Amino acid sequence: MTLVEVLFLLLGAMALGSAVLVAVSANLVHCALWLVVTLGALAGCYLLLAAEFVAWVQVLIYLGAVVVLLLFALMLTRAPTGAVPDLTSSNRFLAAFTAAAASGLLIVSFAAGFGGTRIEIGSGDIGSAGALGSTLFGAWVLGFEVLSVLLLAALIGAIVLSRRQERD
Amino acid sequence: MPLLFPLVLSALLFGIGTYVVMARRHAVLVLMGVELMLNAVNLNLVAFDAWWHDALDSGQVLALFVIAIAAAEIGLGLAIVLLVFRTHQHINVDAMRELADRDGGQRADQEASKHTDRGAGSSPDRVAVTPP
Amino acid sequence: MISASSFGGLEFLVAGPAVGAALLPLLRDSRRVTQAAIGLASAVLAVSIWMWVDVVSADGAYVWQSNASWIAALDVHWRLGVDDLSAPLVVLTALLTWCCLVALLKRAPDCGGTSALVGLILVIEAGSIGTFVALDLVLFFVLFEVVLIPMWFVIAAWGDPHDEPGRRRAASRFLVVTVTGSALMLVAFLLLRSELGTFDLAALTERARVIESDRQILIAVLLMVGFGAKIPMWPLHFWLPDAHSKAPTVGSVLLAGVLLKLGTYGLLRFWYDVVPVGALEVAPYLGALGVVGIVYGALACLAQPDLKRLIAYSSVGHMGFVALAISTMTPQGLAAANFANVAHGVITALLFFVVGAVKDRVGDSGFGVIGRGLYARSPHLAAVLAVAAVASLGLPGLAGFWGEMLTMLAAYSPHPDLPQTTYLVFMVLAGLGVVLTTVYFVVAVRKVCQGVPASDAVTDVEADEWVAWLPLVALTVLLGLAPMVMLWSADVVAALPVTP
Amino acid sequence: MTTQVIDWWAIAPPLCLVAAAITALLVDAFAPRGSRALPCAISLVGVLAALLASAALSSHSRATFCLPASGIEQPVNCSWVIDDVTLAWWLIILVSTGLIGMLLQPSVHRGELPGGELYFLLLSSATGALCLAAARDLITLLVALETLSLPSFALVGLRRRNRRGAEAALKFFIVSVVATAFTLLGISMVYGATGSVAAGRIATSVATGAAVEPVIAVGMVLTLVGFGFKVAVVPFQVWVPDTYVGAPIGVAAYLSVVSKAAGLAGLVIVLVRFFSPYVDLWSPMVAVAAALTMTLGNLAALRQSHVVRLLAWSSVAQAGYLLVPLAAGGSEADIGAMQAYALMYAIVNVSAFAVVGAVSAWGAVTVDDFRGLVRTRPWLGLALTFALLCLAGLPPGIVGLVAKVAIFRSAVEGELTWLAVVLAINVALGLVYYLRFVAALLTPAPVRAAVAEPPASGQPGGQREPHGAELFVVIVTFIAAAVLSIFPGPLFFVLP
Amino acid sequence: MTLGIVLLPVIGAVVAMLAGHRRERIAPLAGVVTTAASLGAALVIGFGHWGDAAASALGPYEISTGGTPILVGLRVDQLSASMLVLATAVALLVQVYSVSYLRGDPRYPTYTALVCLFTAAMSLVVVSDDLFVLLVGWEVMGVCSYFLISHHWELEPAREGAVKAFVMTRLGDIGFLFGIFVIGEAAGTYQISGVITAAEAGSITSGEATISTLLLLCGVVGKSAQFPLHSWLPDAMPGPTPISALIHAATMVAAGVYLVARLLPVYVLSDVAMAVLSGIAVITMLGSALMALAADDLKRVLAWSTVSQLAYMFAALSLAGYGAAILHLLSHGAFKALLFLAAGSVIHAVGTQRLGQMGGLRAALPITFTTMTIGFAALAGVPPLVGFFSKDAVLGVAYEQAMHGEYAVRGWLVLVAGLLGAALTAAYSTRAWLLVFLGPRRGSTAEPSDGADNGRIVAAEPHESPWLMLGPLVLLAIPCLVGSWAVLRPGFLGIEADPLHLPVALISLGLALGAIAATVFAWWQLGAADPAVRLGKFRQVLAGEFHYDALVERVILRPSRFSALAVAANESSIVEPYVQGADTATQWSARLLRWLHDGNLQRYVTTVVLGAVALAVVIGLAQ
Repeated sequence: MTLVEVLFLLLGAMALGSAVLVAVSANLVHCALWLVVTLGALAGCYLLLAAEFVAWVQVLIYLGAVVVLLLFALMLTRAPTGAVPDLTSSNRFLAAFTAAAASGLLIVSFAAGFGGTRIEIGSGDIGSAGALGSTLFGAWVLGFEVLSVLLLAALIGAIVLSRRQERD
Repeated sequence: MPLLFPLVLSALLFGIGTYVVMARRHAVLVLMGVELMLNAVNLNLVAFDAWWHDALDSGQVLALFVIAIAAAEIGLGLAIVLLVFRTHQHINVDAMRELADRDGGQRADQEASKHTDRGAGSSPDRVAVTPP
Repeated sequence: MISASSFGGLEFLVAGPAVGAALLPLLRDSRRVTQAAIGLASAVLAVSIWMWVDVVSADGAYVWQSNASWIAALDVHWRLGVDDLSAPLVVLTALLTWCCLVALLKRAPDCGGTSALVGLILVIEAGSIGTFVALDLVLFFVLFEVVLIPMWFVIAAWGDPHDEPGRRRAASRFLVVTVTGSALMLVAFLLLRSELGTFDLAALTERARVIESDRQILIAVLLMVGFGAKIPMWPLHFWLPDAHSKAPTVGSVLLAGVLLKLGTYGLLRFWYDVVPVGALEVAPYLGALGVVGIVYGALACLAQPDLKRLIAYSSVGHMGFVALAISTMTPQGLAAANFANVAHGVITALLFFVVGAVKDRVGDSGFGVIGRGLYARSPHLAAVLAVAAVASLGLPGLAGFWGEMLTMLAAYSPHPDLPQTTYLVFMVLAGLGVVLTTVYFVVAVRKVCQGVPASDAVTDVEADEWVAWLPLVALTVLLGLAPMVMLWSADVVAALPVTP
Repeated sequence: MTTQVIDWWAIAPPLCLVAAAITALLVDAFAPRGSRALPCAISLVGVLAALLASAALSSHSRATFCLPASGIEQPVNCSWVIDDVTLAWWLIILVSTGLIGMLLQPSVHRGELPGGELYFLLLSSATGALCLAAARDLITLLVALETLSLPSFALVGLRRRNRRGAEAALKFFIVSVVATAFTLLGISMVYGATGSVAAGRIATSVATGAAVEPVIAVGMVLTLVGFGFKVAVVPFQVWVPDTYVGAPIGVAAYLSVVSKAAGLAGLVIVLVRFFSPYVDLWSPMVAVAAALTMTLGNLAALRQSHVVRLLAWSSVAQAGYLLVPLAAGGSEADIGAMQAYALMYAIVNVSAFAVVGAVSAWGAVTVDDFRGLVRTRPWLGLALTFALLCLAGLPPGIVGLVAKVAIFRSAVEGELTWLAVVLAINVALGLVYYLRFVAALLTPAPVRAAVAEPPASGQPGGQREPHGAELFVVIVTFIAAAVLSIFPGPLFFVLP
Repeated sequence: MTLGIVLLPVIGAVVAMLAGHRRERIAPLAGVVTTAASLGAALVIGFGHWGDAAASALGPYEISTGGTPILVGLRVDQLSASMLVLATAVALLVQVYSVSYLRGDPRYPTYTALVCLFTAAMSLVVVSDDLFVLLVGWEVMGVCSYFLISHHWELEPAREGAVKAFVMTRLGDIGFLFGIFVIGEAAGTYQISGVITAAEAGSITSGEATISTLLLLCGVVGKSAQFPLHSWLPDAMPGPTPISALIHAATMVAAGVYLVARLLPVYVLSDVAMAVLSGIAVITMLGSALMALAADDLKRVLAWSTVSQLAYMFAALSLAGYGAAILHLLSHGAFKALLFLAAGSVIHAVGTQRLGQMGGLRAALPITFTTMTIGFAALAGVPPLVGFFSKDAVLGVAYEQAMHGEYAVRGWLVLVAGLLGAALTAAYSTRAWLLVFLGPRRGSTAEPSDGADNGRIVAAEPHESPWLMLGPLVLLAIPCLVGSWAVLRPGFLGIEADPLHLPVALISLGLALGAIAATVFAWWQLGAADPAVRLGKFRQVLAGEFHYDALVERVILRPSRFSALAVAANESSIVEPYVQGADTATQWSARLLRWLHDGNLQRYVTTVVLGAVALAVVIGLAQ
């Protein structure tokens, strides 16, 4: 077992543990914090998989922006800081079964598909920002342009929905 | 490193994400569940990109795009959640039944449409989330 | 004589009434609308008779053909043409529409405006004539469906004034069953298209032999069910009695005289020519259903308390005869079906006119309400009813007899590949059906016309009703005494593409 | 770093829309008070410009944003291709967006909806739809799908402080996001199995069997989930009734026409461009899905008396009909038939929603409230009757009938006779509730004044006459459907 | 000329129908004139044909029916000539008779028109050379009889009798139609002359001959009221008496005999058919004679007597006694018409048909008495009258066959039944004669009794009918007397039959006189009461006509009424499954859809996820 694999297993276990806690925790804020741990672990995994730029973007946007937004949302919806009894609805057994089915399906197909393959991460292809930037603006500039429209639309949408006072 | 490690991890994360989305009553937690599912997908993409040594890095580019889309979604999602909170005073996903199809929805629609025009504050202060 | 096809005779027959229906309501006053409509209907009748003369002299070939592309992408062409099979039906439609419009001249229907009803009748005429002369499968399907909404609307809005939900339900049931049938028919047409590559009927007949047999059986079954819903064949007939008893007089006449013929014409047109091998396999079942229809219709009439429903069930019986004739798959069967078709159209239209007149005068067509002794109270009305009843039960010397007799004759010697003994059984059962028909008509005449006259007076037949009914009575007697007018000449029969 | 040669003409239409969107937004923000019609005008100009641009493109098919041919991917793959199919989708999307833009103008005029933001969101969503139709690789497809969806979430919840609008928006948002997550998962699996996101390369690796066997199949199905959601195919149609009822009528029309058309375009691209070698795997699946969708849509609509919910279920049923040509194997002729039906459906559905929108502004909710509309408002009544008969596929609505014949034809020629029979039965099923609605429209109102009858007292925000823009949309769609009924040729211009 | 015979009455009918209501005189005039004209034409044709055996035909006109064509044509030979004369003569007399019998009846024009139409139909049957044209005439006769029987449709028995008559004949006619099919396909043509030549040429196999003749027999039995379908004729008596005379005595019921005679060459081919025919004849002969003995209504006695005499003709035909049958047919036509018309004038006088209310009318109705006595005498077979000779011809044929013909068994059977029948006939005719004219006057004529065909209240004292009614009686009496002279001359009307068979003649005369004596003695002994009392309890059975109607009711009518009600009931239940099916489907689907779309977002998401996973699993496995 190489060092990379050991590290990967460690980070994986951490991510899974915190994800399970997000699922079952009775305290809303704790859920948000456990989410942070999960995302951080995943950023580590990206690093191990030589996707350095993606890892930093993950840390920057997910940890920085998304989770903060979630916390703001909890604050704005006056969520209680203490434990909340009935956060999980009666639908949980069916939900558990479905989730198990979904992950089971994925695991079976991955196992059947990629049984013995291994990833050899050579030195040359570290996902550095420079390499990724060139391919991003070399081959995928169309996606980038449309993404810009998307972000602008989302921005305007968010503003118009959460506007408080009547403007006219 | 065997490719299966990240894939199994992503599969499990995706499973947990779907569980959270389906089982949790609070809208913000549901959004967290969605985030988990999207991160599982990102892990998948990065793993495959590493395995295929893709010259065009399509996997990582797509991962970036997914992160950006997730951010946009969360922004809009929370705006909608706030809108729901302002009109319903609660954001319990399974408690919103006004649009249900009650035998042709005659009765429900009449009183519901009259109701909306009188503005937000009128419905009883039914906050499912009782303070501790 | 300029050849009618050059100036688009058929286009006038189809488009004329439709355009009329659109423009006439602009005349505001309903009487003038009806009069204009009668003028138009007379023109259509004249042209259709002229067409029939051309057809008779053409000995079996298509006459007045015209062909223009309509939807290029779907390879659908505006192909019209008429031959011995469709000409009599076109003339029958034109005549019945004319009679209906004359009947509407004086007495407005009890609910709903007259000018709208006149417009709808013209649209029904356009649609049905179009269906009879269409030679393109999809055009046939489209025009077949053009008739449905107007008829649904006539029944739903102008029907029986006392029972509004009842007539709406009857109309909807009629429409749903017919649309399902026509949709199945469309599936059959498209199967043909995928097999033979064209929608043109004339081309289909030469290439009919190419389709292998199990595909032909599927097409034949789909056609049988599709048109069966319209004929109506026994299991799919449940909509007819309601539709007739709830429809206004004019609606019943058109429904019985024209719409039922669309179903039988379809079978006549598509079974023999297009899927002969498949039809041979399925023919005994069609024959069986036809015979069941005959006996079932007759028995149902025996116990009917309502005169109009009784006539409706008699239609089920008569159309059972036509179905049996078609199922014999011989030139004789085809000739019998064609004659029975037209004869039934004339006689039942007359019956519905008379019963409708009685219903308008007395308020309802139940035996109890009509009361007895119509001979005394309104002798002429009762006389016409008696003559029509006698014609309908197939008295030789009147139109009804030849259709049924030729059908039984054809059933006696069906197509060599068909099981002889079963068809003999069908023939005997059909004979039993004829006797039962005699019983229920004679009993009905006894209940209504004879007996000690009831107290309330019934006004006798008026002038405009005579004008509407006399052509039908004359036609019944003419077809009875001189059937050769409608029966095909020997060389037309020779031209029939029936497999020997 | 090799920069791609960009064919600006090819991306002109979406650019026009984006430009119009931004100008509409800015104009509304800075323009003087009271000029509420401006954003609508600008959006119309943008749509017309886009239409002209796409018309100019129709001469020959173009492809741009091509991936470099270097590296292992040999065949040149372009991720933006304009061909007949794309142009047909663009025509449907642009025409519908323009009409729906006008449809929304009355509620903007009444102050219920913010003008500038509304048109911005509408046009950006339409841009997403255009990109989706032209995309030929998974990344662009995904981003275009998201650009289509996100603004529509906002549009659904646009009515200020409306309980049911908020509820509809939340439901629509969460179910859509979950579906998109599944699509992403599918895309990742497809990428994992084939090593590429471009259409050509995926198709070759699938054809040569290089793709990793079970993963590619599961990936394909999961990718379809997002598009199936947009088209409202059977398992994913749960959101339709609630969202259509909660959203403003114009937005419901938008969802039922433009987003459904874009979803269909996505399905076609994924199934026909990416996975054409697996046709005998996915065509039975799509056939079963189509049969279930139309039957469920019709059965549900049978019991409805709420007008918008009835139209919602009717659009689900129509989605079932639209899938039939795809189930028949998605050949050129089948796609043409689907697009012809989609164009007819778009025109007729917009007409129906326009009339329903105009009348429900007076408070009419159920079918009974529409009694006697033909007498009180002849133009609206006749247009709605004609639209319903076209949807039912019955003769006065010959364009509906001819489109159905095309659908039947592709089913029968695709050896799917059982599907054709199911389609036949569904035509009859659908007929029942369309007929009930038409019957209500035609029969005079009963004793109590029907809501369709404009009550004397002013209903809040309800002036009795339909707004000029609405009337224009109704008349344009009615005439278009009537003309196409007589000459159905142009409906099929896309068919080779 | 032959076409004229058929068309003239039709013209009369049309004129009577249209102009009849306008002026009261026109209808009777039209009827009488046109019938007289057709009688004249018939006589002209008759004299032309009675001489030589050649037949004149009106060219066949072909109607193509896809299969074997129908050749419509008319053909007159000796047989049809004589039948024409009989039919038109009786029709003329009936028209004249009806002028006074139905004086003042509002529905006289329709009555005359129908009688004219009937005459046309009868002549069409007799002259047509095509089986289908014959069927047309055959059934138009049936319809005319239906309308005429229900002439007084206010009366219940008239309505019932009409329906019964029409349905029963129609039932027979269906068999007749099938018979035409079989024989037409076998002979290759529907032309009667063609069929006969084919039969003689032997191209029709005995099997086909048997089937076709038996089927044709159904029609004949129906029309001539023989054994299985006999009960409609007595029930047709409520119709006006002239109609009974014309239709139910002379012409329509005789059409059956004419047809069998015409197609005798085909019947001869099949022994089975001949045996069946003779069986039916024997049963009907004796059964109806017995029933006539016990009948209480004068017209029912005459009706049963007609059935019995027809059986005689069929018996002769069953032994290929063509001449004897035709001879008996003609003579029977004459004296039975006489008897019916005389009965009409008796009823006209006393206002009732029931024998129990008549008696002692000899003085009051002298002319009717004399003519009716001649009629009864002819019926009973008293020597000088024509009835004796024609019956004797039939018995002679039977005697020939019994002695040295090849159908010995059947010969003996017919001979014995014939002789017994002769005795019974003599008995019931004398009984009727005694009860009507001799003995004390029973019942008062004042109150209108039921069953009287015209239901009018008659004057207190019975008085002789007006001359318009008595004229035809006298005219008909002449052939009964003179006829015997004509019959004895060889080759009379081209019929060769030896009317005088001494041994058989003597036996039958003896039996007849014995029966007459017995009846008179019983009548005298019981003090002018009904001699049928002698029959004791057997009389009750006979009066009930062997309860044949009750049997038919239970075996045929009740099951068909039951099945009709069952069909009507299940008719509504046919609709139910469709409607129920639709409702349950929509209910079931509505419940499922409502559960699925109850607004709970979690359920929505679960549905989506489950749907996606299920699809993926299915496709994954399918691969």
